[in-house]
Amino acid sequence: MKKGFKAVLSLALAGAMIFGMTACGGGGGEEASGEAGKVLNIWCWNDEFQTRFNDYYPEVKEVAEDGSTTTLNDGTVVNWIIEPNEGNNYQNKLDEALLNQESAAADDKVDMFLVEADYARKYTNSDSTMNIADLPGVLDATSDQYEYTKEVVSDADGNVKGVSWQACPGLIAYRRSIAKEVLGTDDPAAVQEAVADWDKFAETAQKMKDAGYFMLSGYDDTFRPFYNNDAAPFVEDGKTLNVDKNIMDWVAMTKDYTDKGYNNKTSLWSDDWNADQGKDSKVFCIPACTWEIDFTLTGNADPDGTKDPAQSAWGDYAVCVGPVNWCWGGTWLTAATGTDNADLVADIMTKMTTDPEILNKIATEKGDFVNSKSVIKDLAANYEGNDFLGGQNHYALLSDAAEGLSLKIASPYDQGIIEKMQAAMKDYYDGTVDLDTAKANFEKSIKEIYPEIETVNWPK
Amino acid sequence: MAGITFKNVVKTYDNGVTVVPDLNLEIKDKEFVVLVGPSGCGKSTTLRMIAGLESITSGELYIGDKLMNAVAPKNRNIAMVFQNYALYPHLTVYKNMTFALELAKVPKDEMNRRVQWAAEILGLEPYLDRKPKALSGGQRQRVALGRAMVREPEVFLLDEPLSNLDAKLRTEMRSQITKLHKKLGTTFVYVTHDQTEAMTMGDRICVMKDGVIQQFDTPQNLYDHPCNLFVAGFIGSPQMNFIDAQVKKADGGYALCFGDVEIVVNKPELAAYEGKTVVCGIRPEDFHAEQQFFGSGNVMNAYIDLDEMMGSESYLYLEYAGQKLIARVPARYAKKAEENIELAADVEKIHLFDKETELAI
Amino acid sequence: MDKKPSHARTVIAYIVLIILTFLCLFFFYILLINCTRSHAQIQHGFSALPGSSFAKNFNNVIHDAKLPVLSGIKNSLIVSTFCAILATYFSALTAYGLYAYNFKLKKPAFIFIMLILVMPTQVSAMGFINVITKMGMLNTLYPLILPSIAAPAVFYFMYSYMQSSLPLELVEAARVDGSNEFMTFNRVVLPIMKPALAVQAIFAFVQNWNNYFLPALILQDNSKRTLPILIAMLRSADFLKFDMGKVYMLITLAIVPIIIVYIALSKYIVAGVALGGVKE
Amino acid sequence: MARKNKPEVKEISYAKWGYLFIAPFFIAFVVFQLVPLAQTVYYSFFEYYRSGLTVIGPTPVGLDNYKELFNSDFLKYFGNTVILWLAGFIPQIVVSLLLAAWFTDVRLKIKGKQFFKVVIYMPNLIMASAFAMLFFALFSNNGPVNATLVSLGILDHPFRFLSSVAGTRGLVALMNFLMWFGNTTILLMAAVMGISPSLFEAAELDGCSPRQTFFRVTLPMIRPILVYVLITSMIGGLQMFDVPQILTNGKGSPDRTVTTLIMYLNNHLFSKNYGMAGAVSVVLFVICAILCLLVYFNLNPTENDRKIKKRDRFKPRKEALNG
Repeated sequence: MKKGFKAVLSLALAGAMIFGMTACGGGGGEEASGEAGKVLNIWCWNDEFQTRFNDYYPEVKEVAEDGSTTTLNDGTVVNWIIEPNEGNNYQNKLDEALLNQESAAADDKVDMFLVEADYARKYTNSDSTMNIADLPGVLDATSDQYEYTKEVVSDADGNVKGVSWQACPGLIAYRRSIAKEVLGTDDPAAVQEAVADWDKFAETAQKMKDAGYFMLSGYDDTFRPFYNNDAAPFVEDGKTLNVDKNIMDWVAMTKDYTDKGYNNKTSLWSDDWNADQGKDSKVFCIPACTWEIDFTLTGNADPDGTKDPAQSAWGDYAVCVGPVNWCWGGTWLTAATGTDNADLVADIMTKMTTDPEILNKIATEKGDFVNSKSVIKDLAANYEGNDFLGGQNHYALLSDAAEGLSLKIASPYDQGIIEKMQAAMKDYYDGTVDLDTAKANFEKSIKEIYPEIETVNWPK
Repeated sequence: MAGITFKNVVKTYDNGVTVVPDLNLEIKDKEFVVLVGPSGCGKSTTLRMIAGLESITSGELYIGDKLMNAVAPKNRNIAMVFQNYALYPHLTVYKNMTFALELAKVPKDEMNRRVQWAAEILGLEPYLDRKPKALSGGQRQRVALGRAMVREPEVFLLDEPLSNLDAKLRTEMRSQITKLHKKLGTTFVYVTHDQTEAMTMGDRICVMKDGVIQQFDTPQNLYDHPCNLFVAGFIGSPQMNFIDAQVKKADGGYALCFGDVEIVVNKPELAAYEGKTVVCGIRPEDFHAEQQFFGSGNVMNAYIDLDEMMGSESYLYLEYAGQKLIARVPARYAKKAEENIELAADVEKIHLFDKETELAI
Repeated sequence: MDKKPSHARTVIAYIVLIILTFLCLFFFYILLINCTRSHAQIQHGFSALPGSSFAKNFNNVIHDAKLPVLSGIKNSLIVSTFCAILATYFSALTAYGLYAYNFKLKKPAFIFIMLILVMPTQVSAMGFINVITKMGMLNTLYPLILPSIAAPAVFYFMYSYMQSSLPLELVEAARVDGSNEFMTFNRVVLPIMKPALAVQAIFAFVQNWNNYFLPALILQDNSKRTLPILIAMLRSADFLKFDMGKVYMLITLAIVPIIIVYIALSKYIVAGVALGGVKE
Repeated sequence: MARKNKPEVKEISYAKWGYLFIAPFFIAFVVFQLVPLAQTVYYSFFEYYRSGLTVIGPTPVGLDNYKELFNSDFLKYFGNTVILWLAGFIPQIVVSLLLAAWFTDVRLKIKGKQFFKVVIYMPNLIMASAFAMLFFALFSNNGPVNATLVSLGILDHPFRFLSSVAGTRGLVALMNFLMWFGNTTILLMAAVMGISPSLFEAAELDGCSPRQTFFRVTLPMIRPILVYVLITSMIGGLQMFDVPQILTNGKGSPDRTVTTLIMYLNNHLFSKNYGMAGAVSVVLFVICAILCLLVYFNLNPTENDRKIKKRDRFKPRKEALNG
């Protein structure tokens, strides 16, 4: 009886398994349906590069209706894999894919993936990204690009591992109508005068408050200008995290601004932060870098795309450099090691980040600050002005500023660190906790997200 | 004084069904009245109206001399024993019996005294610390009784309390309850569908049908002088035989003729029925095989369909003149099935009923 | 009986009931209203009247590659349906095994199941991910379906239902009639268990339709994701930016199918829940 | 089984079918829960996580993970979980008992019972993540709820629900309450209806007011169901994740006062820190076991039937007897 019973038992198990497998065979789902041609998998965290690629890359034949794939003239299907950035989600999913890059089937391999400044170093220092030098004809085409955009994606021994089509100098975008009402003029030079340094910035903020306006929308708006001018990266040895004095200045200033009612107590990307860029918002200005103008500001200022100053804040914005030089983010294209379409990747890189004619179109139509000195010089001279910014030629303002930019302070962990710093400090600004508790909360969340970081040092 | 009086009481349920059309009933103090009748005859509803568990659609109910219509059950000084005992399963026997007293804020030692008194009468001392589910049916029934007793109510209401017990226990409990009534001296209102319980326990019995009182009288009167066909058929087991008989004038009264039997009875009232048929009621025990009962014309020779030997006597299921009859005969006269037997009806014990009105003549 | 106090209690009862009904329905009312309004309208503020951009929002959501709603619904349906089937069938089978047969390990087996009944499944999540990765099932729907064969809560319901409504004589009668054990189970026991099976199938379906914790850890790429994950992705900043109309629309798509099924079957479901209450 | 010496008595034993029928359940349990649980416990004694693209291999570190766990805020998160559970559970039980009493009280004759039952049960079916997302959208600083409150003049400026500790916790508790009170009400109603009506009549005859009947008869009678609801709700409470996770997008903000145990576990799992995740899981496992045994034994009525409580015992006092 014993032996027979075991056989029956294993039969039942097998039965259960098979029953389970066949039953949801359908669950497997089939791979992206591409015709015979190769498949190009591009990983990114939003559709910024995707829109520019679909609009300006010459080889594009047609774009799928739901925007998930783009088909090129030679039949290759570009498969866009989009994962949100927040909470390291993009990085975790990307790491998962890169880790089993070898075992993945040809069409599943990651071919190209985008990185942001905050975690560029994590990938450029690893061997998951190819040397741009190995890609035919790409490196020398980047001679005209701004130095800082190459510096941040070079690995320890100087090989450039990524290219970007844009540089992102930071600036202050302000409401012309409010400037006229409070400062008497909306001329960028005069407004720059009023915000030339942080003291003047505070004076103007007080004026705004007296006039019933907020100087800023959220707590995190002024983070980047401070962070970008830190003395050193957050983490250098992979074990200790040094919080720069600059960051604590930002904390002190923001707490002061909150208590004085200079800001509207919102958080970056929250829906009331977006609403503060709308037509009837009481917020005077928002520190924004060039990609933000097209990607966030335009969308929020004119949600229904009317392009009509009467119905929206279209044309009511203008820009000036602001108290300090800073830059934020930017998107770098990197080629994944082991990609099966290396030359196509190379061609995309050269065209999208160095072809002057494409870059010019991106700059004029999308308002990006493109990563080509010559194109920028030409725009600074004779660009008739950005309609959204009420006809202002912001390129003239920024062309020399871009030369001095630097991202040497970037570290592989910045995405997580900045996010956790902002979250922890929010409770402090709200008055829910005191500074020490906020610091302690920051350290706890760092321990969860980056186990390898053991100690966190705060400036005296 | 805890008599109970119903004056033109009507009970109609929400769905419009009138269960008790127009009840007029008077129960004297300390009396043991039994409400009996087929199921759905309104006897339980009547009891529940006394308890206050059913609202009275119209008419007046008095306990003692107080109008009770709007009085809450707890203020009517009555106690009730439910058919399924309704003991609190989560409380011990002791707590079950003191539950009402605690609510009535009876002092502790008074409570103990009453429980001890009731436990002694009902023989429940060994079980006071047990939970109901650890008791037998009989014991549970006695706890239900005890719970009612300790409240020393003016009126004791019992809703078919014996129906869940086995036959032997039922006979034993019948006598216990009757003894209890004598001991407590309170008014008892007892509902049952079992006519033997009614006959043995009640001082007076109220036979009900469709909410209407058929007859309210002592057991003996009900047995001997049923006022209508229904009461006659209901009281007595096995049931009375009903035979359609022709009424003919005969010397010394009127003759009831059925089959080849002619029984002469001198009942002047029969004058009105001459030539018509009347229902003639004869109880099984009133058929006799003894010779002294054999008069002229009242002997019938019936065929025995089936005989049920009960020990001291036997029930004979007869067929005579196309009608089915039952006779109860002492064992020594009994005969086997498929034989014939000569029987004579005891003339004094014959009941006569009008065929249309079903009333006694 | 004294009429006055119970009248007052009825009034209080109705007031409380109305407040609770308001609490239960108010949020869905706003949801349904806002999913018909455009982003700008929503930002302006609350309005009790529906807007006109239901179709626009619906299109936006359907055609948004980042939020593959249709594949989300498909995946959720597959997982929930198969979980419901496996959970109810195998729980009934196990309950029957323990109810109708006695064997040496019967008591320990029952106690063992009662112990795991109270143990939350998240506790073994970490090991679970490792095990299914080694089995090559990461990023597939199988690991969300197969474990529901062992559903202690469903088992407990089936077991107590059997105790109350499956007389063993039936099984013996079937044996006398010559049907083997497995056939008896499928042809005699299951039909009797139909009310319990139906109710538990609905509960298992709803539970898996709403499950977020494990799927979020297991399903990596968009085409495999179930609805709760898509909604959770909505919460992260990148999506909120532009269109609250889309947000409300997606939530509606996630909730409305279950509500429709519920309203259609509400009598059975409510009775089913009540069934659970009369176990003792 | 020891070989019996006398010849094998050929009686039909169905035992093997019993084993066969319960086999799939136990196999699925072993494969999908027991082995993973064993692995979880095993890895909890290792430092094993992935930092970016490099995997820091499993190196045994003994109890370091547990040490680190206890000087982290684990107890605070346990506190959060219990607070969030109780804040939702207590109103749930109170309201459910109230509704069950009212619905089953024949005196009150509440009309439209079926409608109310259908409505109050509906939130239970809603996806927790969708509910949380809906609440996030509704209770955001310039969301509809604030707009309504301000326009009705109840508030002069929008109340920042998600920035206040009480606000966020209140929302989580409200959601849990709404999602579960319908289910509990229906369960309790069924239990109350299971009590034989003559008990209520007996209680009424004994002089109980509706309130006394509820506390002295109804409540004790439905105790088994109350124990069942308490245990299942406690398990649900310990597993609370979807609602707080999505409402605060995993941050448990403000000040991590809404971070529950499973959220803490999820943070470690998400950043692939298997060592710490293992440790958290094991401690959670132990807590669950203790709580369940605690509740199971001292609240389950059938167990303590035999030892009748002291004050119930009847004391026959000789002198009180006067026959």
